[in-house]
Amino acid sequence: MNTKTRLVVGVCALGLFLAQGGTIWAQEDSVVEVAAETEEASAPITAEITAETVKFMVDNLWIMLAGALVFIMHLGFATLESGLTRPKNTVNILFKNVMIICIGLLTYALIGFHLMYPGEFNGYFASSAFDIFNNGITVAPEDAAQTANLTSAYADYTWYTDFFFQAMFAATCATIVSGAVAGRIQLRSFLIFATLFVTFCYPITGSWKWGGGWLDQRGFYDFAGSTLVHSVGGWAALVLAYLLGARLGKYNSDGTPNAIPGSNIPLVAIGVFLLWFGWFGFNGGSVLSADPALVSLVLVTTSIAAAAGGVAAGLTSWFFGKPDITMALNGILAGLVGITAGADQMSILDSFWIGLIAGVLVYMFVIIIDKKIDDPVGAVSVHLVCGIWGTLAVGIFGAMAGAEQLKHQLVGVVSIGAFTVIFTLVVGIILDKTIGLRVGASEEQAGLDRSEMGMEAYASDSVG
Amino acid sequence: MNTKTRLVVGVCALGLFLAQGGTIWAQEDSVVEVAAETEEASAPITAEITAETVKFMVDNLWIMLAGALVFIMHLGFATLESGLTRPKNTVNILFKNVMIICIGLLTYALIGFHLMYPGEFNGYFASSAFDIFNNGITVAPEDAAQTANLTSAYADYTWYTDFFFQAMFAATCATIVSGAVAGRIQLRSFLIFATLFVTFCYPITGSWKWGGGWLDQRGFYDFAGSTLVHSVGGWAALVLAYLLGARLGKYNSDGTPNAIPGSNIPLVAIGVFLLWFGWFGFNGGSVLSADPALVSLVLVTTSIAAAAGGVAAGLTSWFFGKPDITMALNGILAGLVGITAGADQMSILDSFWIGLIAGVLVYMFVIIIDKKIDDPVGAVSVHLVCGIWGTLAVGIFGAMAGAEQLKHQLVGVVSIGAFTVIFTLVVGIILDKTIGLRVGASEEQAGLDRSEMGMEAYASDSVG
Amino acid sequence: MNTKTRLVVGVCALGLFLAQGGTIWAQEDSVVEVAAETEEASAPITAEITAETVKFMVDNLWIMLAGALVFIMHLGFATLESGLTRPKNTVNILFKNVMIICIGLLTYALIGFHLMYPGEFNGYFASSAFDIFNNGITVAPEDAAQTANLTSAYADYTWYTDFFFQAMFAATCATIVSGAVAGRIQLRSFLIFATLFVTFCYPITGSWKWGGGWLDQRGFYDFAGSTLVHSVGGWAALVLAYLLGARLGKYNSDGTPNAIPGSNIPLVAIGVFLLWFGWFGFNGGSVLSADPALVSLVLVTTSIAAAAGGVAAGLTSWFFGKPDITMALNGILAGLVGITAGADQMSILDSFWIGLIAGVLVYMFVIIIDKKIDDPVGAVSVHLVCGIWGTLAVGIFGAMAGAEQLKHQLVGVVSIGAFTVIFTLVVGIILDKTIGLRVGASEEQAGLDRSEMGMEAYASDSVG
Amino acid sequence: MKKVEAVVRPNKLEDIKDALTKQGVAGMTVTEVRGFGRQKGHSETYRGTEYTVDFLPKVKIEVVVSDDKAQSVLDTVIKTAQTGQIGDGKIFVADLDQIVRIRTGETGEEAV
Amino acid sequence: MKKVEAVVRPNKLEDIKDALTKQGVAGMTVTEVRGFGRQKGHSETYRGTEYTVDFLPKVKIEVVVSDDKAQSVLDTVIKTAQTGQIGDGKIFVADLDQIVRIRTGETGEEAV
Amino acid sequence: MKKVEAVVRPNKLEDIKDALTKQGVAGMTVTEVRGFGRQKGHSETYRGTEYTVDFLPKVKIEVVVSDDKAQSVLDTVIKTAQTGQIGDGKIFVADLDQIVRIRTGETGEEAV
Ligand SMILES: Nc1ncnc2c1ncn2[C@@H]1O[C@H](COP(=O)(O)OP(=O)(O)O)[C@@H](O)[C@H]1O
Ligand SMILES: Nc1ncnc2c1ncn2[C@@H]1O[C@H](COP(=O)(O)OP(=O)(O)O)[C@@H](O)[C@H]1O
Ligand SMILES: Nc1ncnc2c1ncn2[C@@H]1O[C@H](COP(=O)(O)OP(=O)(O)O)[C@@H](O)[C@H]1O
Repeated sequence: MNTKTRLVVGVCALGLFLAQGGTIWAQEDSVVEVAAETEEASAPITAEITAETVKFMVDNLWIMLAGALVFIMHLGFATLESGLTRPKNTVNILFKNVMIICIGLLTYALIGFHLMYPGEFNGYFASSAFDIFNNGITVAPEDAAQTANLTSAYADYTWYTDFFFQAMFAATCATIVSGAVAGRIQLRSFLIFATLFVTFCYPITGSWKWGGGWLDQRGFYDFAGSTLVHSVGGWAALVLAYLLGARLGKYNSDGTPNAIPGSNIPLVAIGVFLLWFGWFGFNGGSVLSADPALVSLVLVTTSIAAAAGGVAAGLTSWFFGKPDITMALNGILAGLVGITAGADQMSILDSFWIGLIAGVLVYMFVIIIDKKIDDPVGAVSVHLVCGIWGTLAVGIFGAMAGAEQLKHQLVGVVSIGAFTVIFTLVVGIILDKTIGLRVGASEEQAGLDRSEMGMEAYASDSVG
Repeated sequence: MNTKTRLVVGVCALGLFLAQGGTIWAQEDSVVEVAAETEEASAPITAEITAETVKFMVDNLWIMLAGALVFIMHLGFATLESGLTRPKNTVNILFKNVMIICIGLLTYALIGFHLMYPGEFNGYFASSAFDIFNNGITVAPEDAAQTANLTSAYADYTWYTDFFFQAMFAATCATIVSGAVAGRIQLRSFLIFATLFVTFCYPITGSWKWGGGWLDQRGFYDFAGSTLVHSVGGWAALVLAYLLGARLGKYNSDGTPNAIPGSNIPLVAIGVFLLWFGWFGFNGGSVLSADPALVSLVLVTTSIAAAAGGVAAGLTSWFFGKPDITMALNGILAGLVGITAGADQMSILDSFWIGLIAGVLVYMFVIIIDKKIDDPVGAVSVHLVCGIWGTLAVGIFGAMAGAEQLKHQLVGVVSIGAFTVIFTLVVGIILDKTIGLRVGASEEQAGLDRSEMGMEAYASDSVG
Repeated sequence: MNTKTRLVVGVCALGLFLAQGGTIWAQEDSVVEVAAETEEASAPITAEITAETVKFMVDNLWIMLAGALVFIMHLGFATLESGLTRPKNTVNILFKNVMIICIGLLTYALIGFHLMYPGEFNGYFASSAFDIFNNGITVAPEDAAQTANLTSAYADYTWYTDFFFQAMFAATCATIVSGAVAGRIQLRSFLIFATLFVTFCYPITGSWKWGGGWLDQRGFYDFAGSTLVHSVGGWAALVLAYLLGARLGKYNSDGTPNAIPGSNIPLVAIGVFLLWFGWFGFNGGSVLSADPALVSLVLVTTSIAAAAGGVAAGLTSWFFGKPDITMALNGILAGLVGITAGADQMSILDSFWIGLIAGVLVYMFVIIIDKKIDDPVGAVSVHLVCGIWGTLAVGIFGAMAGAEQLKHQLVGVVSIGAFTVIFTLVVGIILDKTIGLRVGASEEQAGLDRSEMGMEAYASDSVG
Repeated sequence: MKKVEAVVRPNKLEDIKDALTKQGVAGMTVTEVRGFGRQKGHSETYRGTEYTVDFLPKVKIEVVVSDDKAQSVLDTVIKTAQTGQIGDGKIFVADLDQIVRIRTGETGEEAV
Repeated sequence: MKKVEAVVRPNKLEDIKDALTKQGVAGMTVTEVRGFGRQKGHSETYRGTEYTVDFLPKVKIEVVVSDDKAQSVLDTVIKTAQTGQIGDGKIFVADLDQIVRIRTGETGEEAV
Repeated sequence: MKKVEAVVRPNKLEDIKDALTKQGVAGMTVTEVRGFGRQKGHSETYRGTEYTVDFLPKVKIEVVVSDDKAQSVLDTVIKTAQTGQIGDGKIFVADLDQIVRIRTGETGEEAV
């Protein structure tokens, strides 16, 4: 307790000190700051209510809600992954998912958002992007220019809304990885990787397109992130799963794979339904306004692709044996990932085909990949394979279809893939050589919940 | 793998072929199409922002959100039903719920929506309703007239939003059935039935009222579907459960019922809370605009009825024994179903009484029905009994109360019930005579998860 | 069945009688009522659509959605608490959570809302507040003045929306208590306590600030309820847990505590994610309008504090042993409770520190409190300790920081705490002396699910 | 005293319990187990990968009875659990040295 | 060697384990079981339908000890598990032919 | 006939099953149990409070074989389950009076 007390007192003191510093420092321009935050920012709206200011309110409301929907995807990933892995690793995988969203939000506020969006990386390290102690976590509107960030002068939404939506997005990217490496990665190595990934890798490749960078200028199109979010997460999942090797017992001595059934199928279903629900915000919010025609089109293409993917994967698995619910659920995710790149460019029939093909692809690739790489939740098949498929589909189906566009899409897929693979390889190998990537064999056999977490996911009443 | 590869290649080729066809064909009027979808449709809004266009945005936003809320009801049904049935049938029931929403969305896009809403069925098969390859899944705005479908000229929401909301609604109807037939129906028979049900039965009876058909003209009132959705689902549940017969072991040789306790009560609670949450969209969205007075009244009547139903069923079960959480939860659903027909017509006190009576009714009918018909989740008591109660309540309580209205309500209940019963009987008997409705006794005893799905819902670490 | 039939007939008859009475009585001014509810209330909006009316729609829409989000927090509490307690008490705790929201909504409509908001309690029992049969559950707009309650003349939202949002809030307060007393309190005693608590205690202290009472006038600030909701719930949790004593087996004869691990960690994670999700409505809705700058600021401060709390508690537990997911999850809640009092007053950096300190505090206090008081879910540490911390933080961090404000905050914390403690003590002791607070030892050992509920949470297939 | 241990199909438990109770058996203990015998497991597909489910769920019923009653218990279990299909299960009978009723401390036949 | 098998109330497990460990018992195996004896199940209502819960949750503790220690283990279990209420449970003692410690391959008394 | 009861590490189950099947063992019954022996539990922290996990998860494999095969079954289990670390488990062998195949009613060696 002594150490603990000291720790707590220390942290509190530090906080108070900084806060006082902050308060004092804020005193200087507190008139501006407080006003900006509470009165004046909203002043223009209450002062004169015009159709424009109200439209700004509606657009902003939708993007905030979309951010909340994307947030709930993190719960979807958490339950999906813990349902598809064994009970002895459940607490571990939940902990990873919980930490990723927390860490992701903080580092995205500190660095990622600045790196990605004002497109600072495109300006090659312009100073302000890394002036993290002033612009960093604070993100407060300190002067008149920044106060404007809270009005429609900034966009169809406020600067804060922008951060809220984008930060929720960013963290999903890292969460994709956690399922593929379940059951054998060291917790600390994973958390370090995920932090670096969401802080640097995702914002850098993201800035190439959404930050207005070179891919954007070349004509690459990725509406809501089939490539920028999903295949980026998928590549990292593939590389890390490869570096780690398979779970013990996954492959027989002759190289044939064993099935390691998921521990809780209702959790898997809960996860996929929540992901679909969240995807309404993921894709619908990517319209970046509440434009009725576009957002409603996007919600319909998203749903039809998900439905087609689910039906395709479910029926395909049935055709080749028994109806496999985990395949049907992966098929829904496949359809969602597939439509993401062009959700605003497709007719309903296009989105049906994109989802259908994604559902078949995910069925095939889950089986193919399982022969060599141990990916317990099918993250590579869902996010990488269908992420690529969806990105290319923008050149094949819908309003932008054409050979030229297909080439742009390919360039995007390859360049972003290459960067991500290299980033993951470098960080992964460094971690492996230093603190190690993988837990010991006996820890793995006992289960990470026992060895790393010291807790069981499902305790019974009677037996301690 | 060879067959698999061929299948996949085939599907992809087909998709690409159709897509190319589609693209080429779209080329002709691509100027119109693309423009309609991305630029021009939103053009009128960005061109001149008036209070009217912004009101359209708000209304449309609310209906889109309501659609998303109705979507999450499918997760609610999935967890509710898998919690109330035995663990050996959990994967099976989850698969059914997952497939229904997927299939439902697709067939509703193909046929159901056209059949129900433009009221084509009322026009007795006007050609365009079945011109499914042009108007069908495509639903793209191909000409000027249809571009208007994306503006307020169509309604307070876009054509796509309309589809999104109504399609989510339609699928709930089929999901109601799956709980009542749990544990003994063949998967394929159920899926065929559900597909036909959501494609034909629901849209046809639905068009009588919401498509502006004969019941609507007579004065029948059903705000959000106590009859059109819930009792339709409930009738089908009753008839199919009757055709199937009870689960083995449900009744003793002397005809007395045995209790077959649910396997996972937390899942049941999750299900009911999510259904209540989704019902805010189900009833609130049925206002079909974001009208502050009406939508907020509806949210309050909905909540009060749910609360009264929960308290009534919970206390009643306590009064006759021990407090039964599954009854309390069914009572909440009973209150929700009961208020649905008149949620916009009731005072708060009315909604309290409607919910309270629904809660007592559901307690009584769960017990009564259980004596003869095996309905594991109480679908008939909740959706049929309280659906009828709620529909009649419009003639007894609230703004429309009166003998005349009560008569209209009765006509609606009976006519829609009769159609649904006949539809279900015909399809059910045909299925029974052909591929069979029910699984074999040994499959049933082993559990559908083992026999039909080849997967366990809850796998443990150690024993294969 | 005879008694049952009689009961049901009785209830129905009573309902019909009252309804008829209501209808007849409503007949007199039905022109006003129906009109108010369906046509005229929305008439001003459809009549002339101005930017003002549309702004009213947006604001109202957001508060309605925020109410729905707060509603889902009840599911969060239900799963959190059932995951952290033993399987033999799961049904019991779910029943409590289900009943609280139902009862809470009804009594809040009957009494609480009137007591708290028009600030009637501040007017010391002005007659109308307790004229519950006219103003009570009915809450119908009976005359012109009340019809105005459905327009922007009332607020930025309708009277119904106000009730919807505030009622969802109120019930959370009682739910906080249920976790702390899990596993040993009599169901009926708990329900009586919770009903009185949500009907009287919460609205009375609430009216001191949000009803415009004396604390409000003195300058006490509590944006969304760190004190008014969370510490009020936390004090009641502390007092009741103290009155009840610990669960059998919690403490050894030498007074050292034993760990009683939670039964279902995925449910705990689901609960916390849903609570965070709901908190977007809890804090974001407390802006009481859809003001883009303020609401988006609040969503960001809320998220950053949650993330900081989760990281702080997670890492602290890791530092002192193994990474404890229940601590990380409690840390997220701690951050959320902490930021609630000043979510609209803080910069992002402030909210980071508030969350961080809350996370460390919750870690420390869970351990300290566990030495003496048995609080299975950490409700006291999360809601009381961090509720106080968050309230004081308004005087330390952010736009209002200052010694004067800190004093106001202290006065609020102490006065509201004192009232709540006395209320809980009095009601608790009376219950203890009359019907008893605690179940018998053998009931407790068998588990409340067996002894009080007669149902198991997780039934298996084979063994009855 | 004998301990009769029967491994049977889970869905036969109710019937066996009823039959034994009717015949005066005063107690039994039931465990959920998994096993295989002649009835081998079967091959399943999980996410496209075949695997064999070697063990099928069974229920183990343990009944302790006095020596003279052992045979009738055996007969009852056989009669009730038999379907004629493989997978019906097995019965093992073993001798017990001693048996104690904890509540009273009675031992031997008294304690059954 | 003897195998002492005690079926007891779940909440007595901790105490029994502590008592036996103190007395030098080197190992034990615990299984969650359900059972009935004099303590019959009780009737419950699920969704309005009555049913009998025949089997109550118990814990089966298996302890293998050398012949001479069997009685003292018996006594300890009886003392610790007894509440005097029906449902206290039962103890069965059987003889073992052989016992092996897998790690070392030791057999007999050595292996206990 | 002998009943060979082995309490082993859960992750050894597959291997033991394969080895025994290869050797012609016709059936077995598996139960999830918890236990301790030389391998004591370890202390954990739950929400800051230390507690000891006394029992570790094990798997109990019961194999009934004719007397002559008992030793070879024993040997196979030892060979397959041994890692040399404490926690490898134990094997208990007991004599059976009788054994019945329910499906056919066969008894004795026939029924194994
Ligand atoms: N030799 C054995 N040793 C232990 N348990 C056995 C043995 N044989 C069968 N069992 C148990 O009995 C159950 C039923 O076996 P079953 O397939 O009916 O056997 P058979 O038809 O060979 O008699 C098995 O699942 C297993 O649990
Ligand atoms: N004859 C028996 N055979 C097998 N198990 C028994 C027998 N009698 C009792 N048990 C087990 O012991 C447990 C406790 O029995 P209890 O009701 O205390 O028995 P009694 O009071 O008859 O001694 C039962 O739940 C059951 O698991
Ligand atoms: N004396 C015993 N009685 C019953 N079970 C035992 C006994 N000793 C060991 N076991 C069982 O064997 C398992 C493995 O024991 P282990 O620690 O390997 O024993 P040791 O090293 O002492 O031989 C234990 O978890 C327990 O289930």
